[in-house]
Amino acid sequence: MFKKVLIANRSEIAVRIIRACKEMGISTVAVYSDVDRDALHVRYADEAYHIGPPPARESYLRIDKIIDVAKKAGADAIHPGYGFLAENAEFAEACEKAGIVFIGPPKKAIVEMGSKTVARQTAMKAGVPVIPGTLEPLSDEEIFAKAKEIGFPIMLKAVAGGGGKGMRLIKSEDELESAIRLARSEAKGAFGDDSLYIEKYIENPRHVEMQILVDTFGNGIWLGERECSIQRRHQKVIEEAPSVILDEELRRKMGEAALKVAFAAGYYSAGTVEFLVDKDRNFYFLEVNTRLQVEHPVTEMVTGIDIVKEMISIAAGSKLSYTQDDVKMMGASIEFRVYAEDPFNNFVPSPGTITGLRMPGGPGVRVDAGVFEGSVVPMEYDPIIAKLIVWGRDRKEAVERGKRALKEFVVKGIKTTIPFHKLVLDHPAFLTGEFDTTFVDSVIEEFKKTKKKAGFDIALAMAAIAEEEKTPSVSRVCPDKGGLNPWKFFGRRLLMRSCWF
Amino acid sequence: MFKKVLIANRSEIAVRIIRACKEMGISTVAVYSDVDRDALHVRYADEAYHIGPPPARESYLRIDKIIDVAKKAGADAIHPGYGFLAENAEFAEACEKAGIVFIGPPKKAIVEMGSKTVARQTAMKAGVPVIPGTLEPLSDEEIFAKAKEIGFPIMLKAVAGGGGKGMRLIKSEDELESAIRLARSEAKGAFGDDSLYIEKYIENPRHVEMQILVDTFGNGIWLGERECSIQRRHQKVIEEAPSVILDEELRRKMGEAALKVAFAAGYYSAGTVEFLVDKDRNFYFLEVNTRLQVEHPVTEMVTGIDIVKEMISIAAGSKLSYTQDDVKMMGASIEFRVYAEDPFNNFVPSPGTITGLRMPGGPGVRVDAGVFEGSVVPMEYDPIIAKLIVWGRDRKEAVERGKRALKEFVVKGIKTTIPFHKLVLDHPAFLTGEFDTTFVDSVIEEFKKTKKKAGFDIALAMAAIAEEEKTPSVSRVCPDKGGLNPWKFFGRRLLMRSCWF
Amino acid sequence: MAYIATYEGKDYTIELKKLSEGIYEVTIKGEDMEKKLVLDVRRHGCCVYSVLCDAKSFEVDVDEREPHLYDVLVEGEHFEIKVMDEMKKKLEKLMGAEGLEEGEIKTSMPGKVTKVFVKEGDEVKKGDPVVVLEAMKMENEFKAPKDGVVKAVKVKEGDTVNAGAVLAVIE
Amino acid sequence: MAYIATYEGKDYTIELKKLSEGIYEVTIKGEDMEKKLVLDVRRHGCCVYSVLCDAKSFEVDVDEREPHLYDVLVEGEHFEIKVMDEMKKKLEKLMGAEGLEEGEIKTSMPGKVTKVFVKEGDEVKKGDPVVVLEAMKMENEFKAPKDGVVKAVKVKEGDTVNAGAVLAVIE
Repeated sequence: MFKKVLIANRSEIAVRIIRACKEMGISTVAVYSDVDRDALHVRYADEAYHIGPPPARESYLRIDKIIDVAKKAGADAIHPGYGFLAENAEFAEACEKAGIVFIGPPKKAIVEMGSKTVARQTAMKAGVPVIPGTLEPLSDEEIFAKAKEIGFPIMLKAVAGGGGKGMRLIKSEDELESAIRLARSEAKGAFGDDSLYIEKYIENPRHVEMQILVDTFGNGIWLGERECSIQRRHQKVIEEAPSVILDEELRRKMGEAALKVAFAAGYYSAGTVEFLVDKDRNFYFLEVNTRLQVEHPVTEMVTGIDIVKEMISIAAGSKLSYTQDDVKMMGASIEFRVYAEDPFNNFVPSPGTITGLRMPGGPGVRVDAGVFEGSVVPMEYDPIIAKLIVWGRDRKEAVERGKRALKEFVVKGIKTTIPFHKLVLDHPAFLTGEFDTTFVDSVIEEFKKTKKKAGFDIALAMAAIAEEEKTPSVSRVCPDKGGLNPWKFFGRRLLMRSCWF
Repeated sequence: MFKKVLIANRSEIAVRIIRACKEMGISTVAVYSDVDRDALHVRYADEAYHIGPPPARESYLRIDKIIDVAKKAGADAIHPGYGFLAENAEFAEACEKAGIVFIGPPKKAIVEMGSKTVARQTAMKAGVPVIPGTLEPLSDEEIFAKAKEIGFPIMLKAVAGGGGKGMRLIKSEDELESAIRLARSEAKGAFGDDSLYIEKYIENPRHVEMQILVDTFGNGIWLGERECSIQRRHQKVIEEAPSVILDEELRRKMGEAALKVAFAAGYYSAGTVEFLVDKDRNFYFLEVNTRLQVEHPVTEMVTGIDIVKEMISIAAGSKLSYTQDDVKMMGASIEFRVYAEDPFNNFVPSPGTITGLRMPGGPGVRVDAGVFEGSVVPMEYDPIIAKLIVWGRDRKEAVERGKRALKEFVVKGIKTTIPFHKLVLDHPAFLTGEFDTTFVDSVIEEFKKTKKKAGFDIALAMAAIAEEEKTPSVSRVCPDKGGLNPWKFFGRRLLMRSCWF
Repeated sequence: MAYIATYEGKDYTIELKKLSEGIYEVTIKGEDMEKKLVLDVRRHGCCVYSVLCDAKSFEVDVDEREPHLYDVLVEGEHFEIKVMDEMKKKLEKLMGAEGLEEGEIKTSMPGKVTKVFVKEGDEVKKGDPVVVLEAMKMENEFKAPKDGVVKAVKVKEGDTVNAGAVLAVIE
Repeated sequence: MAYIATYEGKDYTIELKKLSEGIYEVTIKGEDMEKKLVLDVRRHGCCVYSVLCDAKSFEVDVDEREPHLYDVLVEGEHFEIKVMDEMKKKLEKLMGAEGLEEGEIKTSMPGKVTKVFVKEGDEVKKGDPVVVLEAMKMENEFKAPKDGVVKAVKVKEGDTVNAGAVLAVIE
């Protein structure tokens, strides 16, 4: 096993990995930029090294500096976390060259799975279903032929496209000719390239991802699925396991398909294989995320398997310590991402100082936080400051526990997504699992309409009482400033706001 | 289901029960004594009522006042927690008379299981093994006859006894005559009563307790065992599940035996049946605890079953929501009781103000706390302020996680058992599970011998730096006292200790 | 003492009478409410209060964000309330409150200025991009609120600005 | 500045040199150690410090329990350290430190006095019970430390005492 691991990341995921290392008896090395000297991961690690100015490209993305620190500290491995260098093949290569183990998949798998085309071909070769269609540009004739082959409805897409431009849903052959003409012209105008390809149209698709663990001895297991249907700005905010639309049979099929892709790609480490599932519960391979995912804890909660520890063990050359038979999914888990964002103002970033912090506790509650009371959340990085993960015997209990825990969770000084999560859990559509991509907006809209909030009278009264408490008229209560005990003094200050002026 | 539940308790267990109620959509009513106006359970409950002065007999033990509050608040049930009125049959009766449901076993079962003699007889009638011997006074002749019947070694005990007085281990018949004479004389002298009884001597016994849940429809399940071998002053400090000495077969036998006793006693609700297990893994019924136990969370962690919620449901007349087949034990869990006590000074109480509090987080960690930063721990009640519960795939992982979490757990202003727990986890005897009742003392002794502590140089340096930071020589840094923002002001104070004088 | 509390544009008159240490009688009068409450108030650490009102228990966080402006969190519900004593309020009204200058482009988030599209004197149409701000990997584009002329540009590329800062003024 | 730190009866001379904001050069000299450290010290909230020393990271809690007496927690290890600057320390030595008066019966725990066995003038033998204190459902009996006469009884039944209080004096 490794003696010392460098964590090339920050915030909650760095803390998460440090905790895993501590429980494995491995020393930890943190790195930090100028604005992160006071970050929690620096405090938790056994060693910490400065690596540059705030912008990520000058610090957390500096491969050379990170490798230098690893060498200087004598780290025998590096865990990249997620984001930053996690899916950077160049970094994996630099580690290899420096004789340091990269805790993740082999370089080749990162490169190949990073390419949509290669990943798709790999899946097809492995016999795993992909969305019927092409990824390559097609001529008009080829489009006609292919469309008939895969069957309507189809999607016509611009090769250079993005953001829905040049994209068209075609329900039958007679719409096709004029659609091709219009789409080519639109694509030409938008991207200067009129190449088109087609894909089968999947109705009411659900994104479902499958967690896998594969070791270097050719052993692999799947750990069940996660569903991440609630997103804002195409970024996940709530994830859960299991998915409401899977049963044992489909889960096993998708798990086996995920492993087939991994083996075909020569993959090892932890990984996530993404699928689309249509309304008839056909599934199609989409892509492989060659890293630890933000939402890995929901899988840990339902399986009891510590994914980070297994990932480290695999990198150290150990065999998987579980077989597929050992993997039992129990209950349900939901993760709530706590972002430093204002959910009621279009989720704009809300960096700043956390002036107050109370975290939930009790049964079935896990908090992976990267901050403490007094932390400054810098504006330079991802807005995630913590994750609340709850477990319940079933989805209903997890939801009720989530409500309870979110009520206990208080972050002051900055805006967070906590109030948003509460609205989601109170929303009937979330409870039934029937929500789509417009869900976030509709939750916020509905909230804005229902003005009446409980506790308004108490809020008014307490604001007035706070104002009264600080008025100089009562300042006579603080004559004793000579005390030497800092806590006593501190406590007195807190209790007598009147002395603040 | 109940609409409103009164919790006739305080500290962590009151908070635990409030959390369960919140997750079930039940309103909660707290009660508090003079010194508990600022307690966490008052803040967490939906309603709170004052019930009297600090001494428990004038507040938390006042049946009349508590019933009055329940009526006034319109509570339809009362949960007694543990301690205080939890095993008080009179209280159960008062609830019944007032038309309020007592969340616990029926009054009759409390009375009967509260009597050692009746409990033993009930177990025997149910065909559950008890320690061979008597509980009734015996004549010399009867002692001889009984001793031969159950076989040596035996224990000779004073009926009026306690604290080991008048107790004698007899290994063979020829020791018996003089031993009886001496024991009678000792008992006479100590208690004014020379009655003796005998019991089979169990060598190297282990205390193992079995958690059960029984509903009012005659359905019962056992949830596996707990072992609580580490005690100080005959009070538990560390508990775990599963026990290292049980296997599937013995667990099932003991679980079934526990249920037999419960059914024979007409018991329902949550309960714990205690057994002695000898070195040949024979088990003997000891007693029934007719309440929720402090250590119930370790069972919750390995089974995923919320014992408090089930207990409430049973009281509300619901059927058990699990069958025995649903109960799967997974992994291992350890609970560390955080007492306000000084482990290095004979565990003397350490009430006072908690000036700093940081609680652990991350995977496999649960904290049930009854305090917050700034809490005053009163001297009037039990010293338990929090429980740290960890879960791991096996005992080893639970131990490593416990070490990690205990390191993150900081309580300042009062002494706690946290450093003691760390010593226990680092002790080789705990890891192998081979420890006896002298373990606590030996851990403390060993610690006192090994003076050399890591980080001493840092500690010296930081004490000096703290002293320097507060010296008036640098007080020029705090000219700006006119700020209006309390947090800013607060932050500034904290950062500039120099201004405190 | 009597205070005027303002919440979402509505004023409420709040009278406080301290009955004993920590016990307040509170009278609230407003267009849509009239209430008398007795509160038992305890402060726990910085700015968390345990409040009992007619035996109902509330956990309340009260933080003064700016002078007289309070963030109040009651059992997870957030309220932004401005409170002044009657005298001050009257005074403020007389002096005229400081409002948002018409045509000011303000940011509600802190960030780094990554692009400035205009300079003083430029003519702009409503909706034209004026400034781009970046924070936490998200870019926000600020647009001209109306047709007009750029009267002032208060930031330049590379600047870091706080929430509430004025970026530019269109006239 | 130079300080004298005392830990478990041993004195250490500590010299501090502030190299820049938050960076200290620390020289420690004692009977059993001689060390020079450079510390990068950051304070997080009340009395928690993040300390980097030669890239090693320490979480350190430093709380002043009484003037000059610090509870220091380094990564979970607890130290009780007394610190004074050299001048004060010398002064204190000259004046003679205030010690435990012989025959004083002191309590290390706060509690409620449930029993007082003696009154002023009583003769007691070493080991005789003097006072019983109760806290958290535990009773602690305080015994006479030596044969002698009760010079003073400082508490009566029902009193509540703090940690460190003198209960009685035997002469």
